[in-house]
Amino acid sequence: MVKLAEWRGKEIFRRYGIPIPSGRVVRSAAEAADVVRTGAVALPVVVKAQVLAGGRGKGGAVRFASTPDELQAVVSAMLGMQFKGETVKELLLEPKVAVGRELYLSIALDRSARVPLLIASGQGGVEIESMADDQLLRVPVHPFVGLAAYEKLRVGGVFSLTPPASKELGGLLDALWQAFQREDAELVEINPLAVVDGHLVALDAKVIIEDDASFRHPEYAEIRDDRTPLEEIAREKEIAFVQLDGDIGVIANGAGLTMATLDVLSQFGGKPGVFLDLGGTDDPNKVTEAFLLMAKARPSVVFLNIFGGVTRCDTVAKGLVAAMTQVPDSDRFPLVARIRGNNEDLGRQILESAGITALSDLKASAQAVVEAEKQRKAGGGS
Amino acid sequence: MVKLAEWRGKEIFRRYGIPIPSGRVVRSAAEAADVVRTGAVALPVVVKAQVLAGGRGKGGAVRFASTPDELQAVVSAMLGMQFKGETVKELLLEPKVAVGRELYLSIALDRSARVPLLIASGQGGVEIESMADDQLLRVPVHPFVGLAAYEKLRVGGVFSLTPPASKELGGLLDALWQAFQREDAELVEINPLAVVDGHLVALDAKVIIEDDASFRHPEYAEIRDDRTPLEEIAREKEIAFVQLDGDIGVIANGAGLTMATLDVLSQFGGKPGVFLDLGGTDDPNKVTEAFLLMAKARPSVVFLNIFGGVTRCDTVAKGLVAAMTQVPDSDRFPLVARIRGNNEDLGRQILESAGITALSDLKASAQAVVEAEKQRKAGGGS
Amino acid sequence: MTVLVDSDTRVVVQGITGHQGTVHTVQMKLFGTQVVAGVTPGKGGAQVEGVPVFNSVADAVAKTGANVSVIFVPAPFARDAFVEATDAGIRLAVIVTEHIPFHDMLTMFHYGRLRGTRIIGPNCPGVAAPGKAKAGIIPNVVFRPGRVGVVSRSGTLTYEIVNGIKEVGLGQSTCIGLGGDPVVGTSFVDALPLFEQDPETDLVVLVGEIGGTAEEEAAEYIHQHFSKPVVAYIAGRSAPEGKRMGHAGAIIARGRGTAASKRSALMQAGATVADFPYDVPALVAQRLREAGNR
Amino acid sequence: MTVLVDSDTRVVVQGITGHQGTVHTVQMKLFGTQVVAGVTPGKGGAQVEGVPVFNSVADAVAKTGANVSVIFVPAPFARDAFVEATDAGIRLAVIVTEHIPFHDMLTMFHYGRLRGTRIIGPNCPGVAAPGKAKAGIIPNVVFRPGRVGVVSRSGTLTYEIVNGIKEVGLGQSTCIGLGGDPVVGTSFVDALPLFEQDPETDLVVLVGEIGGTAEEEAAEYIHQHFSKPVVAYIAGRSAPEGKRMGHAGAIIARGRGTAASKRSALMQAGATVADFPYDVPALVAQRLREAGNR
Repeated sequence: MVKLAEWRGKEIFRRYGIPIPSGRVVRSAAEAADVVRTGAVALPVVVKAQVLAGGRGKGGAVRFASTPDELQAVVSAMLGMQFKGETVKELLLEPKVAVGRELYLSIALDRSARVPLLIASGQGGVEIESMADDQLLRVPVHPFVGLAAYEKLRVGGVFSLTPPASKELGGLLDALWQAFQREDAELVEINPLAVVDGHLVALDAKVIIEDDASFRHPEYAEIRDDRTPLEEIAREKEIAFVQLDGDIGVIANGAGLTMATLDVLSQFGGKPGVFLDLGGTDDPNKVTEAFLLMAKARPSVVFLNIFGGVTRCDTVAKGLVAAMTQVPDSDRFPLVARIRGNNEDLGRQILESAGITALSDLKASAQAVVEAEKQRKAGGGS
Repeated sequence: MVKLAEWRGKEIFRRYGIPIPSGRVVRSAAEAADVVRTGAVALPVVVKAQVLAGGRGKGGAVRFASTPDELQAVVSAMLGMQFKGETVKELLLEPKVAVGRELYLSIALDRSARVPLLIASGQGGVEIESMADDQLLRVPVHPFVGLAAYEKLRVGGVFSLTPPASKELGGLLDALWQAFQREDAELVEINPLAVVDGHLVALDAKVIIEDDASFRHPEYAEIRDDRTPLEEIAREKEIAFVQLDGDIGVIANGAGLTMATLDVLSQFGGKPGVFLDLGGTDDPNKVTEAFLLMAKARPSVVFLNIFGGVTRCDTVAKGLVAAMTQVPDSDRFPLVARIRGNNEDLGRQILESAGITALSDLKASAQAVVEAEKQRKAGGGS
Repeated sequence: MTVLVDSDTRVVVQGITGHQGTVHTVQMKLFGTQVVAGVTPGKGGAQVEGVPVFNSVADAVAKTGANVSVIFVPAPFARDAFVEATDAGIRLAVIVTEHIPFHDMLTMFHYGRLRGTRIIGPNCPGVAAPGKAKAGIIPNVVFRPGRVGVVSRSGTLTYEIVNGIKEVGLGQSTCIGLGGDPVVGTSFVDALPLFEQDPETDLVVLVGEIGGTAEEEAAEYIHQHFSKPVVAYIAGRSAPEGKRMGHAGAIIARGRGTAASKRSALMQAGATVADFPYDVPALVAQRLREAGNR
Repeated sequence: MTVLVDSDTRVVVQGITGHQGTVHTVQMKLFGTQVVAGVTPGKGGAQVEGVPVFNSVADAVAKTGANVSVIFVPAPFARDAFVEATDAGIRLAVIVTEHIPFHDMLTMFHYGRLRGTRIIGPNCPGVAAPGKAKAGIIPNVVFRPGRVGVVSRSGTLTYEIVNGIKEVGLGQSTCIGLGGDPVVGTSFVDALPLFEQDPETDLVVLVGEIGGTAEEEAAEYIHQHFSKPVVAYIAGRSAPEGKRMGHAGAIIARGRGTAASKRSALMQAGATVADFPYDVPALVAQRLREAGNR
């Protein structure tokens, strides 16, 4: 999932022929001054922080400037500011326009119907989550035929546009559909799609590209603004990495087993922190990698829950013991391991000989993990 | 059906990324001299008459020139020459290349399977009609998925290429498929697809665009080199116009009825000349238009065979009588009319009052037409 | 259900406010068809010849229970009109519109297959079951209820032959005009099984023409699976090779698809092949007598 | 046929020469499956673990009568591999490959629908019927023949639960791992009718997870059409809202697709819903006792 900053989304829109304001991205006050002085963007301007979180308007991440001095003040205040955990590094400057109406338009996947779903609303400008269901038109779009004329008419119906905007809608819808399909997007969203001087203009752009399609889209590979260094390492090794609020580290293989492990831990009062999902694999090398990655996240205690399918448990156990020796003493943590599958008894023996708690029952393992954390905390651990 | 001249087909190929020789079209000896002098195309060159008929190589419509003088001679000889009924007005000059192998590749519609069919052969350079069936690989291409990898491998199998050509094939096949689909082509054919210096090059291009898709492709509307003026008028009025060897003009509505009419005429010794098919309509205005168009083709006798569905026969008859008065005396011809359907008795009465032979039986009508032609010829008509 | 349409057929006419749409709405009603709705976007609420007009097929289906669509909309919009009908749950679409690009028809055909919607046409006369219903444009005057099935690639030639059947005192069970475009939704081999299963059909008249191999495939099917007598006529015996005989796209290529190959295939499959269209009715009567159906 | 695979199943492995392909070919054979062919373009003529390798699926089908494909080819080539299998007449394709773009899966799913090929997966464990055949990668050790059907969106969690069923002395009729990707070829509502009709299945264990609405739809189906007892477990009760819990794409959106909504829907449909995975086997035994099946 590659969430694109607004300006990158708008650049895609522009390529597909969706009208956008003629803006510029700046990364310093000097750049901003240049943009206005050269007339690339004329005052008054709107200054939009290029962060991925929503609610920028209310949160002070969208501001206005009417004079060069005002602009300097606004840009200086915004660059470097924190917004919902993101640091503002880029600002998009666009001419301030008189917005007539604000509409909503997006295309995303409908998993149940297995077709893309276009969503339109005549009441745009607010987040879709806050819109009432009866204000949303849902139009399934079959991937083999694209948007049919009658579907465009339905969108036209909820937008109730007048010319020239009404004439522009069909082309804009086709362009949005093409962008969704050809860019391998998970989401293309225009909110608001505004009527400005009678014409349709995409005032915002939210585009999410599917990670799995990166072999077709190397151009998105470098856009990873929203990842921590550990997340980046995990991604390269194809390990799902999620940071939660607690301190217990969880390593498991498979999304379902990982979630079930968290469920059981929570049941016994454990608070998961980082968790790593290796996917469906039980490849010993990947177990080792996950283990070393986990060490870097400095958990208080680690629960390793692997269901071995292909690999034998003793092989996984040996890899784990070897990995344990690579963790520096300062990063050491208590480990509870549960490895099920072929040769699981032998695997447990190997782990226990190395001083690792090895169990086979999930419930008992979870209890042991929670107990180990309590002891560590009681012992004044980090 | 818009048959494109080779150079236009190659221009499409170039746009889709299919490699072609870097040639120039010339319409005079002076232009040809310029092309060589400026180095746009280097000597020695191949000079190809831009006619639509096949068999140019054997028919002297493809020649070579190694010096500027030779080029002048060749161009002067070729411009204005007749080739299978076409006048040569344009020549394509291309650098002469050392052709390694000649392959065949095309995509056209398979009507029965209702999918496009890609045809490939390792033995190109001759017309496909003369290739043995077992030398042709037929690959159905589903319009919803395009060319799948395994289908490309099958083509690669019959081509047996070596690098770099083998690496280029996949992209070339995709490009040809896209050209076929996006240009609304009836046929895209590369014959020969040659291996030149190890690379694939389309040495010829045969592209036929579908008439019915002209609403999507206004760019092809002006390319009508292969139509006579009468055919052009017919096309505008949506009347199918075909010129055969005989003298009898036939007007009918519907392809099947038109063919059946010719079958019956032939049975009684009649030789159809021009025939006009109005399509499924019995619109009196269109009957009148066809009648006036037929008059311009100067037939010896005309057989009008209309099956009236929607319109009443008396309405058609009145229109016909009115049209008759618009034909100049010099262009007059005997007419046998058969109009079936609603009010056919009344229709026949109207025609007969105007001196037109009107019958209802197809066999008897055909006999009457053949008889009328005999009489006209016996009477020393044109 | 007879074949495709019957007295439960409830027709929606897409493009009802156009000239053709209106004319044939009247004709279908005169035939006795339940034409329950028309569709023309933007003209919802109007009436055409007593038929309510809706803005969308979905509305028409919801309000009137329409189950068969007859499409008259212009070629550039036909593809989307068919998609609309399919998405609205219509399972039989008769497409009268001519000049639809075959690339569009490929999409329509396969989308129809995927969603379970049968297409008759395009550029076709449609379907009629005398005494029951008509979805299309075949002239009402040529019909008379009876037990002869007719399936044809031609338009007016079909009217001619159907009329001839009436004139010798016989009648038709169902007549299907498939259309002669390069890509048709229903071909002979798709239509013949419907007649095979239809208890109201004793014999089938097959009207073909040169070009393509649909008649050869029909002959193969008849030979292997069809139990009822067949009388056939193939138009275009005198057509010169390589000439395009009409916009329907009848091109002869590579010696296949000639009148001779079609006639011979059908004869070998046991069909009676007429030399001329006016011979068909008598041959039908003869085969029916032989089969003891008359 | 039990559900999807049985002793007539003849497996072709697409991508057999890759590491995963080879490993699981061995495992499928150890399970007792007839693995009759492998396909890797350019490696035709080779053998992998005694299985002949072909250059194309069409060759494999022609030479070995393969009727089920298990696809291990890398994601960028998976779409075309599936199209190839479909075009070669394969009617069940188990796609193990992970990371297939969902846009590709949309094409594959609808192309499969059009041509009549069912997909299990992608990114899935596949199908296994103990004592009969396995098309996929579920570890052999967890199985024992029996009368409990299992259908799941998870991988290893399924192994865990299937293993648990074995450990309480019960066995499985068929186990289907559907995969948890955004677009799956077969979802719960597609799989449940197979178990309903299967005389060898007495009870179904449904293993779901948060995200999407597949479990809610399954509950609806169970309520209306499913007559056998159902024991369900939904993973992710403790997952915080808005966090992506794995590459499978389990995102909670708009209050739908939560563990609570899924659990409550299933309970209302009459399913027994386990709080934790280790509770499932006992609940299965209990429902079977109640139903008099054991």
